Amino acid sequence: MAVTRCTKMAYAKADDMVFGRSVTPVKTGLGLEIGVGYTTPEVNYAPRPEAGASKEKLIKEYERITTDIMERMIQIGAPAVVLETEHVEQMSNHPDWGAAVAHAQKTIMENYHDEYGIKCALRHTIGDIREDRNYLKLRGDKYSVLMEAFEECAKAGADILAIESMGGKEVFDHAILRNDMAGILFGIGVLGSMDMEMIWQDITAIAKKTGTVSSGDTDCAQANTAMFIAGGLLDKNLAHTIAIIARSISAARSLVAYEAGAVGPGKDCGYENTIVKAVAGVPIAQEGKTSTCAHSDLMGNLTMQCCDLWSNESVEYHGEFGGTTVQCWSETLAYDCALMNVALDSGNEKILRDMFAASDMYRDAQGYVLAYPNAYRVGQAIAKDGNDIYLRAKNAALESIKIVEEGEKGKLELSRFEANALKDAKAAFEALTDDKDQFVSDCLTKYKNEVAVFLPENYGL
Amino acid sequence: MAVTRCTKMAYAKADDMVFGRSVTPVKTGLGLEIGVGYTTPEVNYAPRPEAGASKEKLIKEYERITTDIMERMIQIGAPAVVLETEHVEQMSNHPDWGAAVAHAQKTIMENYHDEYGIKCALRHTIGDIREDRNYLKLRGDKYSVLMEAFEECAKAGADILAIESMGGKEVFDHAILRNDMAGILFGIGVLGSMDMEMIWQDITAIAKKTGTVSSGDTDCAQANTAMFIAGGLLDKNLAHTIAIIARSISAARSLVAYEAGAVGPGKDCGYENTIVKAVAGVPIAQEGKTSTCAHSDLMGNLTMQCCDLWSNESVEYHGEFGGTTVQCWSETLAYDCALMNVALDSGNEKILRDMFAASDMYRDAQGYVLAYPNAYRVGQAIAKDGNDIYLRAKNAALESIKIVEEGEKGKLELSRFEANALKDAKAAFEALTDDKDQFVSDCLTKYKNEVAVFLPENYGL
Amino acid sequence: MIDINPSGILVRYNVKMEKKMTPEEAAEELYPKDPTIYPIAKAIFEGEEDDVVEGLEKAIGSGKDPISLINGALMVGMGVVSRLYDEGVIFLPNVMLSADAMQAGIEFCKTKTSKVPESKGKVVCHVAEGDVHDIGKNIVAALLRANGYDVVDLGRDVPVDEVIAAVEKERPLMLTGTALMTTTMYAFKEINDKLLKKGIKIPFACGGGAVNQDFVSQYELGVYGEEASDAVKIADFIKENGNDIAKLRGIFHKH
Amino acid sequence: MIDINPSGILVRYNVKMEKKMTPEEAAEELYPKDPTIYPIAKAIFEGEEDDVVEGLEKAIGSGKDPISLINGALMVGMGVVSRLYDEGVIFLPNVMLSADAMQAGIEFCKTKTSKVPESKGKVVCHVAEGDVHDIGKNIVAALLRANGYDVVDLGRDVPVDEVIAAVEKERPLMLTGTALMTTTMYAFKEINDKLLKKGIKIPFACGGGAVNQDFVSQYELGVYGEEASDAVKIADFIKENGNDIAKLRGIFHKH
Ligand code: B12
Ligand code: B12
Repeated sequence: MAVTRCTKMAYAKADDMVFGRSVTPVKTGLGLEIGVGYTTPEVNYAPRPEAGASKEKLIKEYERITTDIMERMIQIGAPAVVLETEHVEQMSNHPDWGAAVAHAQKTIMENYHDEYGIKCALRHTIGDIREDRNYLKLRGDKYSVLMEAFEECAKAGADILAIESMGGKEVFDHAILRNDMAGILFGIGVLGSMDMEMIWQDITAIAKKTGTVSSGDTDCAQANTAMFIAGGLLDKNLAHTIAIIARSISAARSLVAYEAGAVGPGKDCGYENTIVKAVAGVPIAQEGKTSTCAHSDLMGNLTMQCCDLWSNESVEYHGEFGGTTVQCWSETLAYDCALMNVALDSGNEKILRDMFAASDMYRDAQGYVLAYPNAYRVGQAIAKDGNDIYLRAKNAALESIKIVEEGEKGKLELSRFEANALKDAKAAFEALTDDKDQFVSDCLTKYKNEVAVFLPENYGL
Repeated sequence: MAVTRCTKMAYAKADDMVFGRSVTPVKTGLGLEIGVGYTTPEVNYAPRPEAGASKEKLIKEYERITTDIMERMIQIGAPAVVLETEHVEQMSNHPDWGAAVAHAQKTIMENYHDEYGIKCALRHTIGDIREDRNYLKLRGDKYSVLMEAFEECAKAGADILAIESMGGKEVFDHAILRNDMAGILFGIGVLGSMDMEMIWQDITAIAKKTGTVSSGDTDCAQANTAMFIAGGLLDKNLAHTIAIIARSISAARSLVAYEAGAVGPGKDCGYENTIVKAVAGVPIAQEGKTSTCAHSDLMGNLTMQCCDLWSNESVEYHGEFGGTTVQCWSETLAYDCALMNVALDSGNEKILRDMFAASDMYRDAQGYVLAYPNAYRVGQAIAKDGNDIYLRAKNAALESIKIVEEGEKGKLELSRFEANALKDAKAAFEALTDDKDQFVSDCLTKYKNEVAVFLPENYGL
Repeated sequence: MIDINPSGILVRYNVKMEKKMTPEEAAEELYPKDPTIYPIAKAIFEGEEDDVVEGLEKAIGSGKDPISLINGALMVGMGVVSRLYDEGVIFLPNVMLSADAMQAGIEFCKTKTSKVPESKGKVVCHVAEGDVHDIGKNIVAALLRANGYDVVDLGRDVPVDEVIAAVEKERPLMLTGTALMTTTMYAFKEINDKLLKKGIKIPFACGGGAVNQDFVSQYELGVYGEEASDAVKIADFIKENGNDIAKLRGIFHKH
Repeated sequence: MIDINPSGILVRYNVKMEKKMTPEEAAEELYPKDPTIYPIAKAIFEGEEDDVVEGLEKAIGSGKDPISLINGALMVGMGVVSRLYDEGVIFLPNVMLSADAMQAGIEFCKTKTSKVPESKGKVVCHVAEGDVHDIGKNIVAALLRANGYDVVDLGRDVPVDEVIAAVEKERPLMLTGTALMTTTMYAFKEINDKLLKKGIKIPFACGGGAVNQDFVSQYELGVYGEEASDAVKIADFIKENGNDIAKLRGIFHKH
């Protein structure tokens, strides 16, 4: 597979982007289309702790989860649903486990589809198992198991293949706790992008071979870690202005999947997906106010602005008054989607989109940059130097800084702390070279020294 | 306190009704206003089972719940929140327990209000404890304890007083499982209304005395029971067309609180509240897509159409990935409210309201009748004979039947089963007398005979 | 109001799935052909007490044994009802009315003989102490009765010791418990422990809004049931396969 | 885009609550006045390793004991950092950089003497077996170190037996565990049981995304901590009040 860099925007202007529609929709699973004019709930779940005890127990658990969700969707009249199974480690390390789960789930989904005609698809997100206790092991034996897991799950019934890959994380982890901008850029923008280039060509080949969908990657390992560490308004572990810079850089990284042949839907936890959609035109999953079961963010509505699938990220399977958790959350998602679908059907999608965005764009710097008109601008900064993974990532960082600065002159309030962190970051990025090779060689020296667990051979360096 | 019957509509036309605004707003708690142009999340919760073991444990549990919610609201920047404590039986049977909980919660809320300026209020919903193992005991000793519970909680810090009263339930329970229309009408429309007339004059007097808010009642005991038994689209315990008739009748009943001096906000689980708001102009709480933790309904978005408070109904307190359940659900509610508040701020509230309604008005007969233009019509049918609690309830039933029949000619599909149940119900209601006394006397004879646990003296009959 | 095409927003699966046959047609196919039995079964299905009694009178007049009519006619009619309810052709109120009619029929038969009718087995039902939510329990009891079980209904808000006493006295096939509140369902554990102390090991089927499978799995005798009709299925299973709780859980614990 | 007035939609509580003083001003008020100590404490606060070492060199040159400088200067500077972090004046990266600088300072002092510095106590930290989420643990370890504890960091994905062996060897004040997955946190129970079998009763502070108080309450040694800084508070409490787990739970179990 060749890699074709994105150097142009898929959308002529930001205002053309809406939820439920994408430039290049995707057909998958049992009658489902993504991005053709309606949004669909994507339900995520984690097995109960005890369920990991054996392969049989795990399969049983996923069968229950699957039945519960399908049943509830029928009970409330939802026309479509996607299930996402994020592998627990056993399922990827033993590809036959993952495949058995995919098969069990798909069988149940087929029964519901046959009986009720409900449109549905199954996403399997393979765990990035290329890590041992001390080091990332991105290449070698574990890589083969990883690819085997993709292939076995695809053959067994998974319709949509995804991963949250970890390239660059060892450097990023060190850098993010130290406000080290070069390290953040190197970890996400350079190392992450390089690793993705490798895996996404291979995943796409597997998808082609198995007739499944090569869907995409998110920068969970890095941009989401930053977002989580930044936390809520009163948390004091990381400036939110730094978290949004990491996020903007991650768009340049996550784009690589599509350049290597993936077609979407981009995974839910990629808060960078609006930017990615602007550049690549692929459908995307998003999460926000209906994934509070999994985490808290400051853009609960905003993330709906351009989503094609709408997800709860993850919830542990257990009982509530209203049914099991997967039933409760899938129902809430389905109503959120119904609202968006009404808007699409009645021609009100743009006004609803704008209300989603307005709800959170002043809540903090992250929402401000990710609001679709600003996200579009970050996309432009990336596409402008689309052929240079370093430069485009740096552009993204600088553009996001510029956007926040502009925001501060308007309705976006920043704390003094956030403003200072932004200023320092700006200086750091402006001091960086424009030359990729120079940057990489500087970083190699620096991080081989500072980060004990950083092994350049993971990236063929 | 006198009872002033509603014989006119508070709103000149259905289109005047929106979420976040009511004809007669309510000021309460710490800086909060309800119905003046913004919506506010109302968070509900149930203590963990073990917490009931002692008074101390229970207080501690509610302290934790309160802190968790307030903390999360601050973390995401929510401007306001209401907490609703639905008494567990111990708290109403021992008014000092309820009062101690109210005090503990209010103290925490005051601290947050002082520190951050967050607007907030505390609703206590006293349990209707007027019941022993075999019979309703609506009058007598238990009634005194009930009123004491209201007064003690009000004095101890509760801002908003509510109850879900049970008058008429013994007859209703029998009737609903037998498609007995007269019994449903008698239980909800007559007995329920009579009991409410008594208790709401007394609660209002207590509210006046304590400077708190006499807020309202819902027909949880009857209309919600019907809705729950009716269940989802594939459930087969009760026709949804019958459930909506019970619901429409319940509006005539729940209105009595306001006629007896209550001022709102009507409680969340009153799906009849849109009708009540149309007639009485009071602010209302509602629940729907963000109360899936508590139950499933078929109008997740629709119920937002005219809400002033937006609630999760109830969730057991425990941990999830994203925090404790009360944190997860309060956050989701807060974003829902942010969306509505954006709409209000930008003048888009009517289009958003219409999208909420459109999402579910064809999902089943219940949503169809409760869609605000139709709900308004049911309100008119009630107000027309507002002085006759029987006739107005019967009117409500007949109007709802008419609305569903009209719907069926348009986009509302009914199953043959639902249509038949509707036809039979229509015949039953049309066969009923217009004379209240006649009806009551017929029913007394019938239900004294059929329902062993029905004691007319509960209603002074 | 805005105008939408609901077909893209929602699917009325109930309308889509509705059986072609009307309930009456479906029932007609299931009634026994015997001309003395047929009208009784049909009257049960229609929930017409008077017609049931009338049919029974005629059948007894023509020489049928009152007790045998209970199983041979009333229960057969009820069998039609239960089956069509299970298949989603008819709804609960039909079952309730039929069950009322069947009770009337049984009472009538009893007055016509000194023999004691045999039941499929005894079940003790109750709602947990402190809990007044009893509609679920009422449905459970009605469905059990409709399926030929002898139900001892202790009502709601039943003290633990009263449950134990009833079980000791009645020695039922199984015990059912309903709870809709997290604060009341803990009584089930106590009941379990007290039963075990007394060496009584019968399945304790538990359900109701607050109750979930994880909770019920925590005590030895517990079997979780989601739907009221599961109570009947659990009882039937016990009658046929004995009261092995692990096996029961294997079938009824679906979550 | 539509135009709104955000003030009715949301409140930027962080902006609203921000302390009037800049971090530097706040720190300035807290530095010790002693002119040999002051520059070291300040260099710690600023996270400048070189300045720390330079300050130490000067102080040692002027006759100060290297070991006493650890507690008397480095830890004092770090105390300023910890306090301002607790008060919300500075953020974690500052703490990390200061902690790095302090480590450099301690290493430097050690080269200047043969005496062994005394620590506040030993803590063993680890991430549960099967779990690679280690940022939370890294923060915990950094904050503990910053507060003068001697941290034995076993890393992530640590087999149960390795944890037990480390505890047996190190005999720490407490053990910490981090887990972010429901499937990995069960290792904590195993650790608990194995420690108890060996008669080791030390507090086992547990935290991380998946872990919650209810879970941690299920095993005897467990103490739940929500924030990384709670690990320090738990350790401090143990040092001052002993390792009574019930008491610890009384304070730290907030849910
Ligand atoms: C970042 C992240 C990752 C990164 C981790 C990077 C790293 N070096 O840690 C990467 C990408 C590697 C990753 C991988 C995976 N992840 Co992950 N990940 C997350 C995410 C988004 C944020 C976690 C985080 O860093 N939070 C910020 C840190 C600072 O918080 P923390 O660790 O909780 O620590 C804080 C407190 O808890 C406390 N604390 C921590 N420990 C202790 C100890 C004590 C004693 C005390 C007092 C306090 C304390 O201090 C900290 C600050 O206050 C979470 C989402 C979530 N809701 O948590 C998912 C999440 C944990 N991951 C999840 C999953 C499923 C995975 C994968 C299996 C995904 C996959 N299919 O590949 C793999 C796991 C591989 C493995 N075998 O472990 C799930 C787990 C679900 C489950 N079953 O339980 C989560 C919950 C996401 C979700 N909602 O689905 N993930
Ligand atoms: C109707 C209702 C009432 C009615 C009950 C009428 C009646 N006669 O039962 C009234 C108004 C009296 C009432 C009162 C109260 N209620 Co109430 N009520 C409800 C509601 C809305 C619906 C319950 C219902 O009837 N469902 C329909 C029936 C048919 O379902 P079911 O009983 O679960 O039974 C089905 C299955 O579970 C199964 N089943 C039942 N039992 C068994 C047994 C076996 C063996 C098997 C196999 C199956 C099975 O069969 C049935 C059909 O398939 C629920 C909401 C909810 N989410 O459940 C709240 C709810 C149960 N109530 C609640 C509360 C708090 C109360 C009050 C304390 C309120 C107050 N503050 O006054 C009081 C309780 C007083 C008391 N001491 O008990 C809470 C409980 C929360 C908690 N802590 O656990 C709930 C969950 C509402 C909420 N979300 O907050 N309530």
